[in-house]
Amino acid sequence: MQSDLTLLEQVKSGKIWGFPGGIHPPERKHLSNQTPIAQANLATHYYVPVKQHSGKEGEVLVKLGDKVLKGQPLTKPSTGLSLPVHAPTSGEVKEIKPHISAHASGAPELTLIIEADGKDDSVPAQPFNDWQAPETDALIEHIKSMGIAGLGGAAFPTYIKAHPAHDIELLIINAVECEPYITADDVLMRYHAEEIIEGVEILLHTTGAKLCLFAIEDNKPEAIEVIKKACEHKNNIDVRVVPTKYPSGGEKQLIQLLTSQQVPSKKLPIDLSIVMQNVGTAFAIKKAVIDGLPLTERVVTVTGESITNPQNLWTKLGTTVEDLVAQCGITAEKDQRLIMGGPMMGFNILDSQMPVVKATNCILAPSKYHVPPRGVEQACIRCGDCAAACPAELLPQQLLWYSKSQEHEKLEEYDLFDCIECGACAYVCPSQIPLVQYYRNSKAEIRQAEEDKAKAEKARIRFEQRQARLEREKQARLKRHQEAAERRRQALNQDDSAKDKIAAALARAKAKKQQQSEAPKETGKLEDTSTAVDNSTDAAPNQAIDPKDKVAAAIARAKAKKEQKAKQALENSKSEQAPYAESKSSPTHEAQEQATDEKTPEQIKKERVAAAIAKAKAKKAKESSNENEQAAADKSTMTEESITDKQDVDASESQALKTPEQIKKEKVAAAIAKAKAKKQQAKHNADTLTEQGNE
Amino acid sequence: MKFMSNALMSSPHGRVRQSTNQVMRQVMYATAAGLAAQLIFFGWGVLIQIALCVTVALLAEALVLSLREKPVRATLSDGSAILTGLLLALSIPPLAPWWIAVIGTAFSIIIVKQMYGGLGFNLFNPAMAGYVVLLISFPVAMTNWQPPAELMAQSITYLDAITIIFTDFTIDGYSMSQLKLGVDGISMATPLDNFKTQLGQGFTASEITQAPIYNEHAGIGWQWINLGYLAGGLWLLKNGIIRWHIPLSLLASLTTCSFLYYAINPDLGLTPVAHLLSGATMFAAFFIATDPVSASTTVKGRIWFGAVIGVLIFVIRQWGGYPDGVAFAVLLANMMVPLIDYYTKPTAYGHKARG
Amino acid sequence: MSIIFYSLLALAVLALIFGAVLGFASIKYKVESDPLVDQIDALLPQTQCGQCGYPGCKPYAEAIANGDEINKCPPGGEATIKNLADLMGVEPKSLDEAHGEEDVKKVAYIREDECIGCTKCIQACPVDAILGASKLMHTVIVDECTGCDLCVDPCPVDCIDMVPAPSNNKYWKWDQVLIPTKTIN
Amino acid sequence: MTTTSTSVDHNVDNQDSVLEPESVEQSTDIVVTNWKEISWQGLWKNNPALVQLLGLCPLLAVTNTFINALGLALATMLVLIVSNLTISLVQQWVTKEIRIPVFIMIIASFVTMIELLMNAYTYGLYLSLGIFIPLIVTNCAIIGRAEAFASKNPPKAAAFDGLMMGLGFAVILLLLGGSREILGQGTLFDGAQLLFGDWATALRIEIFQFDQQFLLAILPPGAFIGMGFIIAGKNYLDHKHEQKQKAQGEKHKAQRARVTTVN
Repeated sequence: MQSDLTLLEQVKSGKIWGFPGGIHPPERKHLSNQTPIAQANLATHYYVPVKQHSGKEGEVLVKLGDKVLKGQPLTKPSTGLSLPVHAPTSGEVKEIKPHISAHASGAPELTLIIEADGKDDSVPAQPFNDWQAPETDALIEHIKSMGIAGLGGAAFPTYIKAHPAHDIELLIINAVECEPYITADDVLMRYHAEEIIEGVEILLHTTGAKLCLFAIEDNKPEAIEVIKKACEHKNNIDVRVVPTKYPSGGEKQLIQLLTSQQVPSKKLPIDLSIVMQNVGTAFAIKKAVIDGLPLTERVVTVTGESITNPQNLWTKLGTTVEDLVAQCGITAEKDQRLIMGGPMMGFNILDSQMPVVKATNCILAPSKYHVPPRGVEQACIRCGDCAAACPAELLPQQLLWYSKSQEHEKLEEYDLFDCIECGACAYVCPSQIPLVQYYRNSKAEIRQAEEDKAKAEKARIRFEQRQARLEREKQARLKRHQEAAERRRQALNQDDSAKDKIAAALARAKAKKQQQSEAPKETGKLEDTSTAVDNSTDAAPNQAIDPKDKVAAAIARAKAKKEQKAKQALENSKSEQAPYAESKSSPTHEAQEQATDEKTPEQIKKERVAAAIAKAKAKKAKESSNENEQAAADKSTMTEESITDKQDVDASESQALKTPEQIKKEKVAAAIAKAKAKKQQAKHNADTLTEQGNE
Repeated sequence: MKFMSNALMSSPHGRVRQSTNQVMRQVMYATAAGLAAQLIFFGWGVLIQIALCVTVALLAEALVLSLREKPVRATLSDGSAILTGLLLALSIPPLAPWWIAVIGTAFSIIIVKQMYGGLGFNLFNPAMAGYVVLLISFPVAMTNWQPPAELMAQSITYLDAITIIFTDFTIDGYSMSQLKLGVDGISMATPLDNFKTQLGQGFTASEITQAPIYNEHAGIGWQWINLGYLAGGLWLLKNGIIRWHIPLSLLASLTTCSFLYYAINPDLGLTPVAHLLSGATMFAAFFIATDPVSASTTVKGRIWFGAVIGVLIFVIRQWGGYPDGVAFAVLLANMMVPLIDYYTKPTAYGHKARG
Repeated sequence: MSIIFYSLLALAVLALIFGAVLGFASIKYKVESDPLVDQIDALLPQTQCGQCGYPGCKPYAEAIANGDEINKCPPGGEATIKNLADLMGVEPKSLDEAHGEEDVKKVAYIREDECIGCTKCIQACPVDAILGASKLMHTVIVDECTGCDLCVDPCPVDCIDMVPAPSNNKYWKWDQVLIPTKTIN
Repeated sequence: MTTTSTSVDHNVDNQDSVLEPESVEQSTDIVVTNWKEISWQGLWKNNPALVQLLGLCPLLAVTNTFINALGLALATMLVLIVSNLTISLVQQWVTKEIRIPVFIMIIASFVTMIELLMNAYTYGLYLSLGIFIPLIVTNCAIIGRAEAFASKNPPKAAAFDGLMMGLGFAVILLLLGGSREILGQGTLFDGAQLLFGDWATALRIEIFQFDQQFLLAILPPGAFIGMGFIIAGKNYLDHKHEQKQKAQGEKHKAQRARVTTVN
């Protein structure tokens, strides 16, 4: 801090410091602040998103078809930053499904759809009577359970800010409402000043702040008057009138205006012992604590030149934009825009079924004349108007340059993340460049890149650890094999007859091999397989116990069949056959190896599955080979094939141990094979079609 | 109820109604006063040069844009090429041969502007870079300013202007060097040129300014031209098209330098007023140095940028090889812009009270 | 003659001195920088997909350090090529199509009903992102999956799909591509 | 790296700043001289003036006439060839730490010789090139080739590389010198007698006559601009060639490696 004065002393001088940049867009507030706050009509359906605040959504408490009463909690907060949502009216839970969210992307989020019964019955109010008690934990828990979130726009859960971990000196009530058109806070102050001040007192109590500054922009004289009157005798609430300039309602800008201090980059106001609440939040807190009503409705400004009766409405959360706009009337011009929020920071409503949530302060339907849409983007002429307008003293044109060239390091060097996306730069840009859009894009990209990098690092570590583990396992296996070999050698030394047997078996195998090598080359493949089969049968008597033997036989049969098909395929289409033959060899090989390895029941099962797989694959191969011939193959052929498949499966089952699981698995395999065949067929048909088309 | 939901579009939804085209157009309008003064003192040649330069600028821009496969019509309509042509035309001698205008403008547009990437990407002020190319390539033609109309032995009609630009001779067969002879039969140069030459021959400032091309403040004609551009510049300032930083710091630094020098060496230097009202001072301060693309973009940077130009103008006028130093000063300052911008980056919100 | 001799001598002595100084400097001021391979490896996406033709990212990093092209990594795409080009001081190139095309980020998804529990995909996964045991259904740990699709081929029943990685509003981008307008009643 | 040509390619592409010593040794092991590739590298693909942008100082300074350019080109080429050859011959005795001083020493000796030769036989040219002859020592193209190629390749290849790089450099010098001379003075081969003797005066061609010389072309900025255009032209041709290849070449599919084994 530059001066020796403490924060409070500095603030008490009553000075308004100002902030750099800022703009003065036409205010157009008179459109909607002429009438008192009306009540929105009771709609037939309410769309209550589970998540209406920043943080985590709560857990849904109700089921489909449940009857709910107004104010009944629909979710309960989960761990972390979380708030409940409450039923806006009485009725029945019709649906729980993703629905368009009140977010710029409109990405669907889980939403409870409540059909109103028209009675609007409430659960009994639960006022918190002794809020002035020195112990505030229960009070804060109450505020949390009432679902209060910041109503200014960010919808940060209020209970966090109401019970700050630091010593708070200053509470700032933000009633600046600097966005053009919006008057929700303005009218709320005009008609509910006393209640707001009660809410402020509760906040003063929970935060322990010594002073409250109530900041209002000087374009709301009526509100200033009533608020001043309401806190006449409160010596710890000071009303500060700030000059009208956008974005003086931004949290950081308002702090700079009122205290001359800047919230350090990447820190929060709380680090300056300041906490800021929106005026609407103060009102909601009063309602929650003194009247015992959860946050189920808020003031929403429905305005714009295209709205027939622009006004402020008490709107139940979950009301659709469509219902609200219908109540106020709309004369749509060509390409009418509907904006949720103000013209500077709001977002286009992509679907009028978008619900009103806790952060929604305005539905705007402006005319093209008053809020001119952006034209075609032109080249940046570096006029510097944007830099002059930027309240954060950034250099938007440099940011744009680096944003376009995706130089992320430069962007961070130029403090992209201190951009508050207020839109002042894009507003003044004569080249009509959507600067904020570029920045948002770049911010997302940088975050994504950081995440990717972290993920890559994690993947690298996992990969390396896996490699290390495999290496370890390999070493262990080698060691085991060596030991086993050692043991066998010792055993053989002791038993000569066994040695002879082995020698005999080897000789037999050799003879067979020789025979095969003499065989004609065309049948080479087939012969190879038979070798494999022979080998396995040869090896089996020495080492395998009975069921194993059978399995091996089954595998061998499957393999032989497959080879046959492969051969057939070779004749038809060499190119297609090759990869299959290769890929097939590995599973069977595996099965063989396992057959000669340790002998657990699981192992056996595995082998059986492998056999099934082999079969499935063989089928695949056959189908691919048949493709050329069976150009017009229809479903009946398919069925035939699958029947034979089934028989095959049964056959192999009869050979193997028949556990129910096994059968099931194999059936699945068969089914899959069938499905695949169908797929292939479909593809083939498509191919033929295109061919015909080409002709 | 039926309405169109608009496309996904980032906030803000409104904008100011001032577009780049309007900015360019207003700058052009603002040259009117100075242009009128030039017309009065130097005759029709000015208009012919403007017509030539603007035409060539548009053609050159269209050519490069079509080669680069960019939208031709939309880009041409932003007015930046026309403005470049206009500014260059106002800088070159009104009776310079036609190919001067053509080469200069083509260089400005094709090499200085488009080859760097077009509007918004050029490091150098295109008009001034074109001017400098002409000046160093064709020093004779580029310093051939005829004397102001009232001092000329022959008056020049618009037909004379056309023929001398395209054929080097007036209808009556006078050449440029004959035209430069004043009423007294002495060859005339611009005041700044004359001053420099005479100074080199050992005359004192007070002796030199006795010559008929000077009046009590600066050169005949030139002071009105400068006042005209000053007026135009003030109008631009009032309309918020340009900001005060660059012109003010430029003029202030030029005044300071010339005042200091004049105070020490009254015999060797022009008065600050003469500096301000001679040559292209005001034109540079309000129309050239304020070109946003090639100027610094930070507030502090703009002040430095203007000051650097002011000092350089003085230095080149006083000691350099050319009579006026505006174009060189601007180009040198353009080169310094990245450096200036880097060191004058404003501290963003939240980075001040660190620690 | 003696002039030549002396000048040669002077040169030789100078050469010796400077040689000694250089030799000393090269030992004394040796900079142990991060080996180039590691720097390159840090820029690669670590999907271990092998599309570059090397078994894993590290081998490719080694290959790049030894002069291989930098445009063989489809999962990294243009961004990775740009970073590599910056590091290596060369011009960025466009992705070599022979190695595949840049695609949206994907993760593997196992259709669990069809999984037969063969563990082949578990063995194929370079980052141990598939969970399961023999005979039991397998599933992909989405957060760990790098989208390398090495598990797709080995699956005997083709029950693994590569689906676009889940996105959320947090990383939602204001893309310049505009959503077409539609009429709402 | 499979073939020699690629290894050569990589050496130059990376300007060797990024190559680790190990890899350098690796590439020396498998060198089989590919003359065509070396020529292509020197003349076009890795042209010292256009791609490596080395030796710009003399390049831009002396190319105001064709003959000046030719004189410097010949001198540079000679130095390049003999220095490359020498460095290649002594490479095994030069340790890494002191290689640069040794290279410079070698180059300086040859430049001194050339300078003395020019002083003796082409005195006029010697005067008009002035300081730029001794400055050949610091021409990065020469030390660059010594470091990047000659010190890792057999003598024959090194000398040939010197010739080709020198030719590549010369072509650009002549192109630039010729065009600047034509644009600036309207002549070609002006001052040929300085290089070839008096008979060459007749070589001078007057292409057109100016009232006022186009000074920009003769002054150094003209050299920069001209150089820019030549580079742009090369890039344009490369780009076109690449597109053509892309259009013609069938898409090949690279072999994918499996990180993991499934068994």
